[in-house]
This record gives sequence, C-alpha cells and structure tokens, in this order.
Amino acid sequence: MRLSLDEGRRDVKLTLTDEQTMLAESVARLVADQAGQTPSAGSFEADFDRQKWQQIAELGWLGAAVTEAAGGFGGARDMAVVLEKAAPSALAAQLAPTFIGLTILEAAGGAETLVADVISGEAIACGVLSDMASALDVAQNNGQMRLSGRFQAVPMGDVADIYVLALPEVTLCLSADTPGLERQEIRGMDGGARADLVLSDLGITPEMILSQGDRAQTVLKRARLVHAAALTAECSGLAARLFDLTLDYVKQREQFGQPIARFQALQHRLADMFIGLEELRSLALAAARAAEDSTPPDRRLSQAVTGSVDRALHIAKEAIQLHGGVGMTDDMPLGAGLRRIKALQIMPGGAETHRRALLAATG
Amino acid sequence: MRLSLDEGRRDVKLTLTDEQTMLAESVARLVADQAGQTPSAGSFEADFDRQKWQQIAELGWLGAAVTEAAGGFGGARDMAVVLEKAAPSALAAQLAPTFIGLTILEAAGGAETLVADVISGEAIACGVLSDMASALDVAQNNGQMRLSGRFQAVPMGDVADIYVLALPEVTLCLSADTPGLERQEIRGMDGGARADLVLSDLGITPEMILSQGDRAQTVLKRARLVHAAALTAECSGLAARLFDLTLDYVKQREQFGQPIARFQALQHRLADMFIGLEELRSLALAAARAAEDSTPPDRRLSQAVTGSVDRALHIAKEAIQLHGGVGMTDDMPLGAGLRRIKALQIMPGGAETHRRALLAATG
Amino acid sequence: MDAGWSQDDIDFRQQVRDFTAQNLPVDIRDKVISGRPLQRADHMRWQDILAQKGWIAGFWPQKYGGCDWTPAQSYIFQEETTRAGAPWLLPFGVNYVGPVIYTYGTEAQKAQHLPGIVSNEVFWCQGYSEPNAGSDLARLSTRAERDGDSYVVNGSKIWTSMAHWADWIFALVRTDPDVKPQRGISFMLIDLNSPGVSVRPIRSIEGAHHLNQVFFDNVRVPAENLIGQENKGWTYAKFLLGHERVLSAEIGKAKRMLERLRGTAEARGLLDDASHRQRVNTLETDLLALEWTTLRMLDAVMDGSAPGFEASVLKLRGSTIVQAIAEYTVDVLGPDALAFDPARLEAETNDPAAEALRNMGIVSEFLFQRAPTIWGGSNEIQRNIIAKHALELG
Amino acid sequence: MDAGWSQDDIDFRQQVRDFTAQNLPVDIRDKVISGRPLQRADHMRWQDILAQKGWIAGFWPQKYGGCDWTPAQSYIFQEETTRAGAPWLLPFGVNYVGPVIYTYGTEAQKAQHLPGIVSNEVFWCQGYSEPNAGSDLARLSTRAERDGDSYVVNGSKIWTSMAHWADWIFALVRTDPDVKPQRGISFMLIDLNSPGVSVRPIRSIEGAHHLNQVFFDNVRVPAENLIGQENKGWTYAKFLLGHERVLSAEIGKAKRMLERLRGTAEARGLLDDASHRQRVNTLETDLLALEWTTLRMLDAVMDGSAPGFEASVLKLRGSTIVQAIAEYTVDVLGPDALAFDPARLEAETNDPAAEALRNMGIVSEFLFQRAPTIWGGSNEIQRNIIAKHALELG
Repeated sequence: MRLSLDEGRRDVKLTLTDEQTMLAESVARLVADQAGQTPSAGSFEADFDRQKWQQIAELGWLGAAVTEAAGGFGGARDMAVVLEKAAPSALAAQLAPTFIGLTILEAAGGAETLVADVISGEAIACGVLSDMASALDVAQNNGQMRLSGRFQAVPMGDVADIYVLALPEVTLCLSADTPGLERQEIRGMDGGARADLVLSDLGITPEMILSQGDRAQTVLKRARLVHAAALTAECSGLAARLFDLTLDYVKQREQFGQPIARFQALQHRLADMFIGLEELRSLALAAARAAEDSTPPDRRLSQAVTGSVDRALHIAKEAIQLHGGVGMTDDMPLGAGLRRIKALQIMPGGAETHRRALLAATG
Repeated sequence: MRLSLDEGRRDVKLTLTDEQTMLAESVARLVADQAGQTPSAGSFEADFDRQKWQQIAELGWLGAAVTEAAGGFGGARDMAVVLEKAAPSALAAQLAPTFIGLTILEAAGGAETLVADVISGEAIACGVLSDMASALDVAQNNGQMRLSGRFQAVPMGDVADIYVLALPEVTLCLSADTPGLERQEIRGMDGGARADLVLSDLGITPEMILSQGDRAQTVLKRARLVHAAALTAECSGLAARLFDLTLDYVKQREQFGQPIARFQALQHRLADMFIGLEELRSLALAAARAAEDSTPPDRRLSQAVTGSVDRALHIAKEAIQLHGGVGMTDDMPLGAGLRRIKALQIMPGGAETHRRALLAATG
Repeated sequence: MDAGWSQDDIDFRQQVRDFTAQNLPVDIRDKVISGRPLQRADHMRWQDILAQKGWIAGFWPQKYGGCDWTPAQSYIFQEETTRAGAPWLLPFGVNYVGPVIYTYGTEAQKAQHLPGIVSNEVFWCQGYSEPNAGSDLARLSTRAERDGDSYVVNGSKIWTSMAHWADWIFALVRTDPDVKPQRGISFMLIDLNSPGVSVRPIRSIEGAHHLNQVFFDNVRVPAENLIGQENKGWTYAKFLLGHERVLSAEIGKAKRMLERLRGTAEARGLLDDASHRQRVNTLETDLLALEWTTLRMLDAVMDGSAPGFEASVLKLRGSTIVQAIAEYTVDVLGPDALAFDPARLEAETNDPAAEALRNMGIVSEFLFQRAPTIWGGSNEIQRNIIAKHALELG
Repeated sequence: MDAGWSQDDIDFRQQVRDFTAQNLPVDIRDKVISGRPLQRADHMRWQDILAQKGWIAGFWPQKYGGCDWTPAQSYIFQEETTRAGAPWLLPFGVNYVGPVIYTYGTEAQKAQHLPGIVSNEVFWCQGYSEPNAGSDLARLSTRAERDGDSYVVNGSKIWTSMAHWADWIFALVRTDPDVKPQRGISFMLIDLNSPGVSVRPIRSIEGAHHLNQVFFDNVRVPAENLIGQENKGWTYAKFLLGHERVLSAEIGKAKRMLERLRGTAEARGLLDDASHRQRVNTLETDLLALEWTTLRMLDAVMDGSAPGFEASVLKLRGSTIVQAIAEYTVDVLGPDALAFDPARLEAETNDPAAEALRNMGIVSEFLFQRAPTIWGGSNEIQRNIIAKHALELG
C-alpha cells in the first residue's frame, strides 16, 4: 500500500501530504469567507473579478498545477486538492481552465516567462483541448496551418489574455487579439460569464506554436489526464458540500414532532448518498493518481469521469429533494451545484464526451 | 371511457365482465388448492400431469383463447384472465403454449376438429411463433418447402401431440412424429420438463399447411398479439402473488420488537413495489386490449412486454430481499417466481426479443 | 392500443383538439413548448379564451357556471390542451377553492366568488405551507383571532406560487391553539389587497420568480370570509387535496415533452443512436404504464370504486417521469444547453423563433421540474400515504 | 491507475499469483469460474494446499500458526486467489472463530482449537441466526443452562451454511433470560458430534444444499467450551463482525466474474452491441469505484484511522455489484440459460468442458447471488449502521 514496510516511512499515495492538507485548509477557508459576502448563495451573477484573482495569485495557488522545476509548487494532485476545496464557489470554474492552460504550457515546454506571468496573475490563461471543440478543422494552405472550430461556453473565455490549445497535431498559444479568433460573451448555465470561442480560418504563425507532432500528442494526453483530474476533483468537492448541507438540514429540520433525520426512509437515502460520495472521492483519487503518474489515459480514466459526474448528479438531486421547498430556492447553493454538475456532464470534453468514447470502444 | 353515457350501459373495456370475474375466481381457487398438494412451493419438479390436464380441460378453461364461433368461449382477454390467475403455479407455463396453439389454429382457419380435440384435452397442442426460433430457415427445394431451425426450452414441447407454428411465410401443424422433428427433453430454469425442438431439413407436405402468404402473415400478427397478452398476464399474476406474500410476511415478521412492516424504509420500498405492480397490471391490460381489438403489433406492444417483465423482475427481487433468509429457500415460491420471470425475459420471443426489436427500430 | 372510449368521449376529444388548434395563440404555445416561464398575461390571455368558451370550470355543476363534465371529460380536456401546448390551467381557483366554496360555502360566498373564477377575472393563490409546516401541514402557526366581526391574521405562508399576481388567497389558519394540531385550523378567504399583507419574492433555482412568501401583519379579514365552521378547516383542506385525482399524472404534458425531445434529438441526428433509443424507450414505456394506470383509475373514479390513494400513485409517477424527460432533453441538447440566462429569458420572449431562447427554455424547465416531486405533498409523503392507505402498513 | 503499492506488496502479489497458478487444481478452478456449487471435498482439497504452504491463516500472529500478514497482504491474497478462480476460503474457522479464540480464549482452548484450523483438519460453522432472530440477533432464544460441569443446550440455529459438513459450531446462546437481551448471551464452542445435535437441510432457490437448520436437544457442552465470560458473548460477537472489514468487497471475485461475462458476451458476438457495452461499462465503473474505495479504506485500516463502518459500505456495494454481474451474465447467455437442472449440476461435475453445465453454473450463481445482500447483516441493516455511525442520524 502506501508504505514501504522495511523503511517504515510513509510513501504517501492515497492520503495527502501535510503540505497538501494545509493547502486544502486554506482554500476551504477563503471559499467559506467569500461565501458570506456574495449576495445570494445560488446566484447566477458570479462574474470574474480581476482583483480577487490577483489575491488568489498572491496566495500562490495558481502554481498548484505546475512543478517546482517549472516555477510552481505542485502537480496534478495539488491542483486536485485546490479544485476540490474551491468547488463550492464559482472560483473552481475559473481555476480549472487556468490550471489546464498552465499544464499545457509546462508540458509543451519553452514558455517559462509566460508560465511565471500566469502564476503571478499578470496574464490570464485559458487552456482548452481538442476534446472540447466542435467542428475542429486544421488545414494546410500554402504551407500555413489554418485553424477553424468552436469552443462553447468556455469559463474564463471572456477574460483570458491568452488561449492555450492542446490539439492532436499542434500545441498553440494564441493571444486574445489574434485575427480569426472571436469571442462571444454569454452567461453560462453554471453561473457567471463565459465565452463561445469561434476560430474562423485562423492563420497559425510560427510564434504561436508551442509544440508539434509527437510532442503535441504527449501534451494532449497530459492535458486529458489533468482535465479528468480537475473535473472529478471539482465534482467531489461540490458533492461533498451538497451532502454536508443536506445532512445538516435533516438534523435540524423538524416535521411531525421530530427532526426529519429520524425517518428511516430518509436515513437510507442519505446512506446511499454517503456511499455515492465515498465512491466519487475514490474515483477522483484514481483520476488524480493517474495524472500524477502520467498513466496513459484509458477506459478507466473515462469511467472515473463519467462515474464521478453520475454520482455527483445523484447527490445534487437528492440534496434538493430532501431539502423540500427550500431546495428549490436560489438562497441555497443547491441549484447552483446542480447546474454546475450538469454543465460538467454536457460540456464538450466533459462526462458525455467520455461516455461516448467508452460506448464507441469495443470492450 | 367504458360507458356510452347516453345509454347508461357498461361497455366494459377496462374492467372485467361478470363471467370473467367468475372465471378468474375459479382458476384462482384451483391453483390455491393445488398449491397445498405439491411437495415444495418452489420446487423444480413440477412436471406435466396428463390427468390433471384432463381435469383442466373438463373445466372448459382451454376454450378461453378461442371464440365461441370456433368452439371456445372467449378471446384474448379471457385467456389473459386465466393466465393471470394460473400464474402462481406451473400450470401457466403449460397453458400459454396451448393457448397460442389454439389461437394460431383458429386464426389460420379450417382446423375445427383439431381445435375441438385440443379444447377437450384429447390432443395436446403446443403453439410457437417464428420469433421464438433460432436459425430458422425455410428453403424451397424442388418445389417442396423444407424447414430447419430450433426452438429452445419449449414448455409442453416434451408432451405435445401437435406443434402449431406461425411463421411469416406459412402456418404449419406438425404432429410430434413428423420426420425431421426431434425433441430433446430438458429441465427448464423455470421448473418442470421442457423440450428443445430441433427441425432438421423437415419436408413440408401439403396437409401440414394451415395457411400461406398474406394469411400466414395475419396469423403471425395475431399470434404475436396473443403471445404478448399471455406473457404480460402471467407476469402480472405472478408479481401480484409475490407482492402479496411479501406484504403478508412483513406484517407478521417481528424484529426489534415490532413487525418489520413498521420500518419506514421498507414501507417506501413496498410502496414502490405496489406502484410497479399497478403499472404492470396496466401494461398487461394494454396488451390484452390490443389483442382483443387486433390492433396491429407496434412499439407500444413491445414496450408493454418489456415494461411488464422489468417490473415483475423488480418485484421478485425485492420480494426475496425483504423476506431475508426465508426468501432464499425453495420452501417459498419466491425463487420459482424469479426463475419463471427471468425465463420470460430471456426466452426467444420474450422480453429481450422485444427489447432488441425496440432498440433496432428508429424512434 | 385503445382503452375503449365511448363515442361521446371521442367526439369531445375532437372538439377540444379542434378548439385548441384554432384558438391557442402561437406565441403562448411556443413559450409553453420550449419551457420558458409564462407571465401573468400569458396565463390570463389563454384562460380568457377558455372562459369565453365556457371551459374554465368544465367539471363544475352547470348551476355554478360549469359544464358537468365527467372525470373522463376533465381528463380528455387536460390531455388534449396540454399536449397541444396550452399553459397549465391554473388550479387555484378552478380546482381548489372553487369546489370548496360550492360544497361548503354559504350562498353569499358562492355568489361573491364563483362568478369571478368562471369568468377568469379573479386570480387566486393557495396559502398552505409555512416555514415550519411543510409536509407536516397540521403544525401551521399563522394565527387568526376573532375580534368583533373580523378575524385578525398574523403569520406567514411560504412557497405561495404566483401570489405576486393574485387577487385573493385561500389560507389555512390557526383559530384555536389549545387543541390537537388538526382540530384548531380554519379555512379562510383573504383579499390580498387588505392592509397588512405583503409579498416577498423567492427566486427559484432556474432564476425565475413564481414562488413567494406572503406575510400577514394584523390583517383584518371579515368573519364572513370563513368557509364552513371555525376549526373545521382540515376537513375542507382534505376534500381539496383529493380533488385533482387522475389529473395529477399530467399525461398530456409528458406526451408534449416527449415530442419536443424527439424533435431535439432529430435535429442532432440522434434518432439512430443506440443509447438514445434505449433512453427514450424507457421513458416511453414508463409513460405508457402511467397512461394506462391513469385510465384504470379514471375508470374506478367513474364507477365510484376508486380507493382514494390513486392520486398518490399518479402524482408520484407523473412527477418523476416529467422530471426525467425534462432532464434528458437537456442531455440531448448537450453543449447547446450551456448558455443560460434567466434575465434574457424573461426579457426577450417576443421572438418565438430564437433558437437560443428555446434552448434556454429547456434548461429552465429541467431546473423547474425538480419542484413537482416536492410540491403538493412530496413524493416521500406520497409513499407514506400509499404504505398507510393502500398497503395498510402501520 | 496505480494505487501506489509498496515493493513488498508487489512482490507478495506476484508470489500469490504464481502459487495459485501452479497449485490451484484445474477442475476446482473450472467449477468456481462457472459458478457451480462446490462440494466439501473441493473446499478441503484447496485448503489443504494452502495449509501445506502455511497460508490458511496468513493474517494470524505467527505464534498461532499465521504469517503476520498486514491488512494489505490479506487483501492481496484474497484478490489474487479469488480472481484466479480459487474457492472462497471458508471464513468460519480462520476469520471468525479463530481470532475470537486467540483473543479471548484460554490457553487450553487455544491449544485445542487453533492447530486444527491452521492445518485445515477441523471444519467449523457459525451458529448465529435463529428463526426468530435474524437481523435482530439480540433476540436469540437458544438456551444454555448450567448443569454441573456442563451446559445443556436447547433450541435451534438457522441459515447455518455447511453445517452438514462441519465438525464444530461456534454459537451464540442465551445463558441469562432475565436481563436485557444483549446482556445474557454467551459464546460457545459445540462439537457437532455431541448427542442431541441434528441437522435439517434447507434447499436454496438455486436447488443446492448449503444451508441448514441445526437443532439442539438437550445437548451437553462442557463448561470449558465457553469463550471468555458467561453472558459476555455479545462483545465477542461484535469483535468478530468487524473482523472481515476490507475483504467484504470481494473485488477479486467481481473481477473474475466480469472476465467470465466478457467471455460469454464475446462467444455470442455481443462485444460491439451498444446496449451490451453500456451495461458492462456501468458494471466496470461501479467496480472501479468500489476497488478504489476499498483501497482508501485499507489505507485507513493500516494507519489506524479507519472509522469502523467501512465494512458496511464495502459489504453493501460489493454484494450489490456481484449480484448485478451474476444476473447480467444470465441475460447475456440468453436462451442458453433456459436449461437448468440442479440435480444434473450436482451429479455431473466431472466434465469441466461441458458447456451445458457451465451455463447451468451461471444460472446457479445468479440465483445464489441473491443471498449476499441478505446474509451477514442484510443491506438494509448496513444502511442503518451507516446512518447511525457514519452520519450520526438518531
């Protein structure tokens, strides 16, 4: 298991390091503090705030997805820790594309200054991978690569300074003002502003290219692993929050002369939610470990993603149901949780993309 | 609905006629009486007994699937009534192929004597349709039709005097000693003896042919409707019996100082079983009405079949689980019920066949 | 598969179908079909059309302005109108308080209130739930104290759908705090324009405003607004709860939503996708089972043999199926469901052709459809009722 | 995906895998894989092989004949052997009564009973449930009355797996009827050859005989067969119930069954069938989730932070998943599962190549697998435990 018995030292693989535990606690604290400030817990208007972002950057958290060698302090596992704890807030949806952007930059290599600028909060990066695109087309025209395609409802898409793209043939870094790149701001189902990114016959110049060929393939695989780890971590943190709220609620809500937590039918459903949550944590851990070890993405990675989202959805729906009327109001973060999990399911590159891949593969 | 208001008379479509109610009661009585005699309620050894069959015939029940014009007293709905009430016993599995055989004979026409012999119990008929066959092949060879194929685990297949086959091209009546027809006796998952029927290059002679061409298609459609009505009726009766047993059990079984029926978690599961049973009854009624009206078989007929079997399976599994240890013994008819429902699911022409048809059809 | 409707019923169905096809305004129909929230004016416009035809309160006795519809006709009316995309006929006046008034009310109450319902001039809402009395309605604490010719009402009601649009509320209030919880409750009609009434909006998880909390601060209610006897309100409330019966399955709505699902899937080339087919097949099968269960129960209601718990079975399954269809439609929409803006959805409802808004309507409905398994007695409460009354479990 | 096993664990896994590959008799393996019921001789033959290797009681302390295995090693041993098709290592002696004896027994009891377990010479069974004490074990009524140097036992135990093959039974008996139910229970070792013991076979729904009812009619049990103190039996029973812990998920068995499912589907050309893929994918995902949950809980057990309810989670999910795989394998078998004859299955086990018997084994296992969600504390009881101990709900 996690220890090499003859040495007696902890070779921590499943549990967190002390540093990771401290990191988790400080993220959780900030999120809890901020939760008090927002106008309504389930609000739709959780837009990006550059000042708050700077504050996050100063805490150093943006370095969680990047190794020390590349100027950060962590790796996939540390990133998962941050996202899990940030999950109850709109912050998670902003951190995830940043982390993926940084992962791609690091994996492609040669962008040290840019990585430092993103970690420090000076530049805002938004990472996407080809799995998130629709109608993606890379054409060669007179020796120049030209790119078309669409990324729907990208968080941070509306505010990013640079877009980092992991595609099968090439890894790209595009500044927001690149000709042929258009962003249309929209409000997302999961709250806050997003952007549809539309690439129309965008001409790739050499300085946009971070890597090509086999290296680009490796970068894409790495991005897939980290994306899966990020998505499952967020599911896990969000479901945990929804479950905890529900558990608290049923213990204090009285009906028919006693806390509704006493009703055995509800107890059994809460037990099933609890088991679902434990399993979701396990799947998120499996995905984080895969990213940590750079295990090539396989069936099981996709199963970890779909299994996590399925369980999170179940928990979110039960949370609303067991809250009764209160569960239907946006005073509680339950609806916001359901909307975010549903977004993680249907977004391109999300759970449905993984599910389709699983069903297409013979197995 | 069921009455033409201005006339004030009941135009009974959903509820039973008084005659049907009486029929239901007498079948239920016989089944209950016989249940006391068998060695073990969940026994595997419920083999065919010619004497008992004669008794059933004398009660006139075999005429339930046949109209008065053809020498019977009923139709699809009456047949469903008999099967529903016979479902808790091995009798249902013996009646169903007989009823289908009679239905095919009547629909094809011109076999009045044979119909009378079957109804009187003198001849034992076993009806099958092409949907129940595997590797069915009808070849023309020098102007003679030759038939190959296999029918697996056919109830009454081991004792039938004649086999009545509804195939797309032709309706056939084969006597048990027809060359090229072999029967291999086996014991079936659903109890009692069965036979695998193997047809090997069987030469069709004119006297075997009941109908051909369009008429054979019509016969096959009729057989499909009646088969669906029979299958769903049996599911409904069987599930009702398993549910009643479970309800009785939880009311008398005490644990932790009270009947386990008092535990809310079990109450909610019983409520869901009850709803499932009501829905199953509704689906069985829909199928019986379709057969009564000769509505052409469509998606909804197949849905009635799959939906019935799914609900019956759920009820059977819950019945075992809620009985606890007792549910695992063959002293109770629970295991026998599960085995029979599973057989109705996987048998050729059963629920899985319908499910595959539904999934293959665009819709 | 035909349940065997009588010729009269078949004729009536055709009549309703034709009427709806000719009279349901296209913009309202489109809003309903795409799941976008309706405004007060949308409801009123359609209900005015029905009132004109005399079909607002079809199942009421003729002498009160109804048509003496049989339960079968009520069922057919609901199925045909909702399936065609008509708005939910708001039940608060027609289905809830109206029958209570004509069954238990005084002649003066009948004369005052029934015409306004039949003519669609008075907008009613329902004041049952309270912050501490949801499933356990008998614990309600809104007080009504007798003072001369009036009652003085203090307290609040919550989850009051459309209270911000309503003229009147019928409410359960506590008139005797010293007896067993169910014994001291009265049924009262309260004019929402009375001084001391205030309405706080509650935004739902889909971002729309249809729920409210209604506060009563020393609200004077004339004593003649009491229905029946003081402290007997529980009886009238139970009468009301059992009244919807076979309508609660909402078969027509489910069919309409399945049609939209089909269209959405077809537009995305999913009709031949195996896992889509499997999913739709399950939904269709569940609906088929529910429809025939409804017909069987309707049959029992018509011959007087209905056991009384049928509404629980139908409500539980109907709400679950509609919820499942609504969610799966979002799944079929896929990434096109990611854009969602409740403010835009509310403001820009004039262009029924706008695809983005239609998609947002689907998202809105998915979220909103979490409610029916909670309201009207949560599905957990319905299971309790079935266990107790149908299965006779302690 | 690698959980990060230590090199020692990786080496141990290889060792178990090699040993099993070389020593598991092919006929036993085939029976296990196809789900056919095992006979006493099958169990004993495999366990003799393990005993020879010293692996019957690997997790026991060395001084009692074990190998001081860590929980991780126990887990690896179980996963590798069961996955390869080894029979279930019968837990009654090794996992249940053995640890109770070496923890609470006298030196004489240890000397008398432990060697027979380690050497696989004594066959134990478990006497807990009674006809009126299933989930509610504390209500048991089998009486043991002190009479001189012995107890006289009267009553019966039910659902006693393999009692017809066993030499000894460990039983909970009531020694004081006048105190609270849990207080008057003692833990006793009873020689099944004692006069007055009789065993009634109970046939299960798959037609096999593994369950029994054991009757005690004035059975004399020497007082030295009492474990620990009189009336403290509940303590020892609880110790025992918590002992299996992370083994209860049966990951290795589920993996083995999934492999068989794959083979069965492949033989029927179903691997590319969309609805088959969907079904298998769900089963695999559930197993992946359970496996990693087991690993996390194993981790917690090893560092002493395990909360105590982990066995409930793993038992509940493990039994459910194995049950689902067993049933779906029958569905994949389709019409080939229709022939089923328990008598033939029992009599004709000598030809491992016979396809009909393999298919019947799959049917037998489907039926038998209804039991694990019932035995060892039904899944309903496990949910109660989780609600109470993990969620602290009254």
